[in-house]
Amino acid sequence: MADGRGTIRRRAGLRLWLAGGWLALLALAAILAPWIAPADPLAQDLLGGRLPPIWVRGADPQYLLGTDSLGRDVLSRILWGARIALIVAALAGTATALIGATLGLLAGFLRGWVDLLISRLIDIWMAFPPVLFSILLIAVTGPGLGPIILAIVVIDWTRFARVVRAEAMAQGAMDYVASARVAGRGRIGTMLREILPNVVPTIVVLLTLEMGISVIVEAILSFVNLSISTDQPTWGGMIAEGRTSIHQAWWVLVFPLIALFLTVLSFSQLGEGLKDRFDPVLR
Amino acid sequence: MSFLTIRNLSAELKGHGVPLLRRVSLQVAAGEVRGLVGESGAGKSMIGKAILGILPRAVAITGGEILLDGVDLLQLPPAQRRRRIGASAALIPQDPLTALNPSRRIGGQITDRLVDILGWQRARAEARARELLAEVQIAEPERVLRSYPHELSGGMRQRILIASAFAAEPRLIVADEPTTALDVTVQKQILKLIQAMQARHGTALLFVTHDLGVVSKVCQKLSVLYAGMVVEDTEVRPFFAGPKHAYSAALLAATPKYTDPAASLQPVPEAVIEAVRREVADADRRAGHG
Amino acid sequence: MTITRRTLLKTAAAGAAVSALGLPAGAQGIDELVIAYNVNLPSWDPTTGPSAVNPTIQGLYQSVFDQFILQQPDLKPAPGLLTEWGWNEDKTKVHMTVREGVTWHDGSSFTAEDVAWSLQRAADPATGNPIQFVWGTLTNIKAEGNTVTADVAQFDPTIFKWMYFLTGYVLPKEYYTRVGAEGFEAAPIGTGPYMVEKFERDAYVRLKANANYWGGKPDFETVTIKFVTDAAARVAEVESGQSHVTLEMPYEEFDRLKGAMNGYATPISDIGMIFLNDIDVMLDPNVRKAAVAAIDKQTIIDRLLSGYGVAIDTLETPDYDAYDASIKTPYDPQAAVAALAASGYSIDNPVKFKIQTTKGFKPKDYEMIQAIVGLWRKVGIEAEIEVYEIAKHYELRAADQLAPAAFYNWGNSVGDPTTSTGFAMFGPSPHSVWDSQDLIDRIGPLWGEKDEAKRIQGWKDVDRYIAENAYVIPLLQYVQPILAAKGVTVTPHHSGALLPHLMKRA
Amino acid sequence: MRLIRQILLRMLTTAVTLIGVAVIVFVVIRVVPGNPIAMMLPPGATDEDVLRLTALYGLDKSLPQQFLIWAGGVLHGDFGTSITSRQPVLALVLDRLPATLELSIMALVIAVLIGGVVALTGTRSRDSGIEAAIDIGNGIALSIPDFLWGLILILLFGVLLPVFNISGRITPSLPLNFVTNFYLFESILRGRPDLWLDLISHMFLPSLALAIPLSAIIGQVLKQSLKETMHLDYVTLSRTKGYGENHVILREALPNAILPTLTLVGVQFTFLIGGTVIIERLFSYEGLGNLAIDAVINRDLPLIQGIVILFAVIFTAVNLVVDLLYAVLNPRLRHG
Repeated sequence: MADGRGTIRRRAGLRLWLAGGWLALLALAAILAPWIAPADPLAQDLLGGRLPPIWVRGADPQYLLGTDSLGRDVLSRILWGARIALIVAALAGTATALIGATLGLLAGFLRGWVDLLISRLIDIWMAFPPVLFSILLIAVTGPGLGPIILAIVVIDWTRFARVVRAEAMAQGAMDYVASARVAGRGRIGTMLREILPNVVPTIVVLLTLEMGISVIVEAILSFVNLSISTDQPTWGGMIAEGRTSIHQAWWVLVFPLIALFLTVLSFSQLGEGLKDRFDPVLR
Repeated sequence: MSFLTIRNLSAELKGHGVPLLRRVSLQVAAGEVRGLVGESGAGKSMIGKAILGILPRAVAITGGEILLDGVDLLQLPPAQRRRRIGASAALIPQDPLTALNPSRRIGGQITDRLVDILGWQRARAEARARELLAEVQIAEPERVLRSYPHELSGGMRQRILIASAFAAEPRLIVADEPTTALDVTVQKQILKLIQAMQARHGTALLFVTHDLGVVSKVCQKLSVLYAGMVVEDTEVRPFFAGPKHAYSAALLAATPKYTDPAASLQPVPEAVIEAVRREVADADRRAGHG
Repeated sequence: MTITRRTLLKTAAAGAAVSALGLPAGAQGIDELVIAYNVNLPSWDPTTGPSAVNPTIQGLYQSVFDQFILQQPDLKPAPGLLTEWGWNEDKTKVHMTVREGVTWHDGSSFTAEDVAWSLQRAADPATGNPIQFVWGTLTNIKAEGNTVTADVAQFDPTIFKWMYFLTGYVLPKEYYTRVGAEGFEAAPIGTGPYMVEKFERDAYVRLKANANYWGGKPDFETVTIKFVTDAAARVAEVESGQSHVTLEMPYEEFDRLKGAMNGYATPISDIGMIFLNDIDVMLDPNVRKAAVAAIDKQTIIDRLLSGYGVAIDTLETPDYDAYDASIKTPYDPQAAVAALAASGYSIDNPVKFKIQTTKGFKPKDYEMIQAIVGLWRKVGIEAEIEVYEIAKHYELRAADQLAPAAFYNWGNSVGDPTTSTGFAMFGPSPHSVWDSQDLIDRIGPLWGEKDEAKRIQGWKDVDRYIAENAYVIPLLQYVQPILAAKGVTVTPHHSGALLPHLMKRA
Repeated sequence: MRLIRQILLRMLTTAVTLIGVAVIVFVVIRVVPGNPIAMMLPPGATDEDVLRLTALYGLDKSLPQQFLIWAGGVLHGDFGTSITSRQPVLALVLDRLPATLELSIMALVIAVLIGGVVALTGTRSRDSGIEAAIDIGNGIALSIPDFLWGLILILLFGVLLPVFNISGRITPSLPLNFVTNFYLFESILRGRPDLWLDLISHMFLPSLALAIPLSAIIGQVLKQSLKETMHLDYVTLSRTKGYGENHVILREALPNAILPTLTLVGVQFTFLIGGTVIIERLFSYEGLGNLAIDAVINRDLPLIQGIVILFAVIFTAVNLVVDLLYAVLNPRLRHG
């Protein structure tokens, strides 16, 4: 008997398709940046500063989206910035997922003192104000790509741990787990073969959301001037730099903002779409 | 004149054209109990939902009439249809564990319809509730009215739901497999209770079930359903003596007898399935369905 | 109070009016001046703690307290609480005459005793005055009548200059000893042009004009200084009319708004420079000279700072005492390439080193270094930028572990060479980065040089020597942008301090 | 008996959490490069000046020694003195806490209102164009960080059409003789609508900037929970009683859908308080966040320590309140 789910999947499909499309485009841009970027993102032309985008009077055809105050090509910097954004999203997202999910799984399934220990760790960690803690952390490690990823992981692993722990506990109570135990499988074996497959969908959904969050945190850190120190262009850095000349050169801020917004939106819609796909309850 | 008359009721899944009900017609007179029987997925509870206006959003009625006390519900505007159903019909749900709102006290869940829809005074509604709880043999009605669903057993909750259904003296009650979710010992008591309440209140009862055993004890008439189409509409006694339709006979054979539980059960033979499928297809063609 | 429907309507209307009124009335009829200031005021004691050495906060202190000696807008000293001061013949004693008829904000009278006590307190290590090493050179400080005398334990030619520089403030002896540090912090009093009426930390301070200020009552009766640390928010404040005056906004915004408002852009005693550390590649003079010659300071100022900045070739700005216009390090990329070639470097085989800079601490600090790195890349220098916080800069400098090149800004509102070239380039000082012995030998004798003319010429020679050997890369003298509503005229102070009592009604 | 045991256990875990936070922060900020003394060194200071100032602030002792001194002080309410403002840390921090709390509470109220309306409308017209629009709207609200919302709001309501104040917490010229620092609540209690309106005018933009991303989260979770509840039998039964869709959503589904959202709101509230740092900086709102950023920039170690501990206390307190609320609201636990 076909039922209502067909209609829901079709609309979710559209959302998934668009989100996936943008992210694929982004990945392509990041990988091919060296070749497709019209100019070297670091090349400066002090005299060619603040040229408007191509469709505005006084534009220079060579710079499609205009230049920033140092005369660097905005489009190329966005393409190279995509590289950093995806690296941060991928590395920080996966690292957070791995650490958070493992601890969550251990706590949720093994219970006992393991659970007590990990839960206390989660409580302590969540008691730190996230932004303040990351500022302190980066003050210790100094700004850079590694420290930013570390800061994101340190702040957000508790989100994974909490959700996965709850899910593992719920799954653990299910009868199919009891039957697996009866069938003589060891505790770890059960955990990996029985619980993990059911928890994976939640992890995947959380992972995509986490990737979006990582890109946002990088933007926040560069707003507080703690982002990547090298010349490497990042969207967050461009937005922070563009802020001072918003009235004269709005494009320096607006285009990276659109790129950031579309990327984070795609990650969240991807996460929502996957959640619909995996979630049997939705009738 | 029967209180409930359904004529040529058809329904399908929106956008997919998959037929769920095929020109269903049946009547239930006041004081009469009609069984609605069929394998699960045959569409029997869909008919109950159509009458009470609680069809899933993805299902659309494509034809036919549902006359309640002579008025076709399908022609009424939604608000008016709601109020008319609320005033004159009621549902005894299948699973008592999920049919009561966990965060509201029992009393409110019985009196709310009386006060909000029928406009009764609160005191009169509460008296009515106490009176009905006694009628469904619940001890300490005062405590039960103030307690929450999770504090009561499944059987107790089903009694409350039955009381709630009869509270407004509805002219029609749809019982949607009211005993399936209960364990066997409680099923018997609940069946007896429904029978007694129906007889005492003279309500027209549409009893949806897949269990022919229940039908034989409770119903006067029955309709047998296959793939949304009524294949047989008869009195109970002649049916159990010798069902006319091959599918009904096969269905009867596949039902365990209380009298002889050990008898081997024959599943419905393939040939019979083929025959009834063809019959459904012919009926569709005749009615213009491709 | 029972809120009836009518009163609610009335108060809502009143409320709307008030919040509209909350916006200061149009520029014309200003009776209460509102200033959007760029830094918070951590503490009211101008003589101890980090805020005592933070130049940007001195403007707030100078509104409430007086310094021993008044510094005029052009950085030159003038009689303040001291009407006359000097050394004796052989510079073993100092004498100061104290102004009479001055009263503290609480009405008590100001005497020479306050001056003596303030000097003793500054010299006492226990109070934690960061400049104790200077004040400590005066001993046996005594007050008689309206004069104060002291012995010179160790001659410091700039002692009187410190009296209008960091921590050079006179505090009320009787009041301070009575209420103690915490009491003073809660209710500070001074002899300055404004009295503190209400202080809300990190939010605002409301000042009331001091009617009997010895320098004449300031124009504006009440002044509210709002602490708005974010530059864009400050611009929005003046643009929306919620504040009348603000400072330190991006130069682009200054250009945009200076038409509709009164715009002041004055060079101040704060310079941007790149410290060079005598380690690794920086030991090679060719690399240093190439680094200096490759920087087109004027284009950077014109393009990045909208032209607001004065290119400098030594650590002295035009209005400092030891400024020598003849010392020049012109922009000459070919010379830079040639110098690098002499040491075997080229565009294909560039010299590599790390350059550290703050980001967002000074206007366009990070962008300037990016521009310089861009210019360097064109001549064969590949510098990798590392961003650090100002706190980390101080620590690295104190431990002499700065990178080969490190951007920093150096304030020196007294304009004396010792507090600019001196402390920045003199090896033993914890603040210097370049520690080569040749420079130490040249600067050493100047500390105690008694003949002023000889001393200044000595510093000029040191500056020339530094420029020739490119031991440091001076970049520019900062220009401070100030925006004020049409109804307010501001007299900018070259020390960078924004002083409400120098603001008049237009 | 069970309740008391539960409370004792809860107190123990809270104590462990607070001690853990204290130790970690103590170590982290001592490891941070850029010690405060170096920041105080003016031109020309010599090495023994460095030693003198270090001793003055007790930073010359070993780490464990410093911790014991600090912990000893905390036991009788002395959280040390702030290096920059030379005021007792406890007084400074408690003085600024009300501002941040009020801002967070206002942001939470706005977020719950927006989130609630969004969830109910999304449920009322679920699986329709409206719900798709709401999902996209929530996605947008979520994908722009709160400080960028702050920027947009400053430009919109601060400069283009100056309706709201854009910095500070209250107009300085208003006479303010309050006892507590909870200006917003006290102005209501004292019946001072003029002050109240001025406060709202100052707090509205920052709390809205904080509320937008939060309202998206609340809206999405509450909608999901509502939609799941709408499929349950007691909702369908209620429809057969003659009730309309709106009544069914509000009276039957919402009370049960709120519970799971409550724990989320609790957790988000703690993140909210921790997250005001940037917004307070942008709007120059004198709360704890603004104080915290200055403390970190100036390496005011005792002040950082005090602020982080206070955040930890708030976090555990809010969790306690949320758990209690959950038990009270959830009938199953109430008679557990």
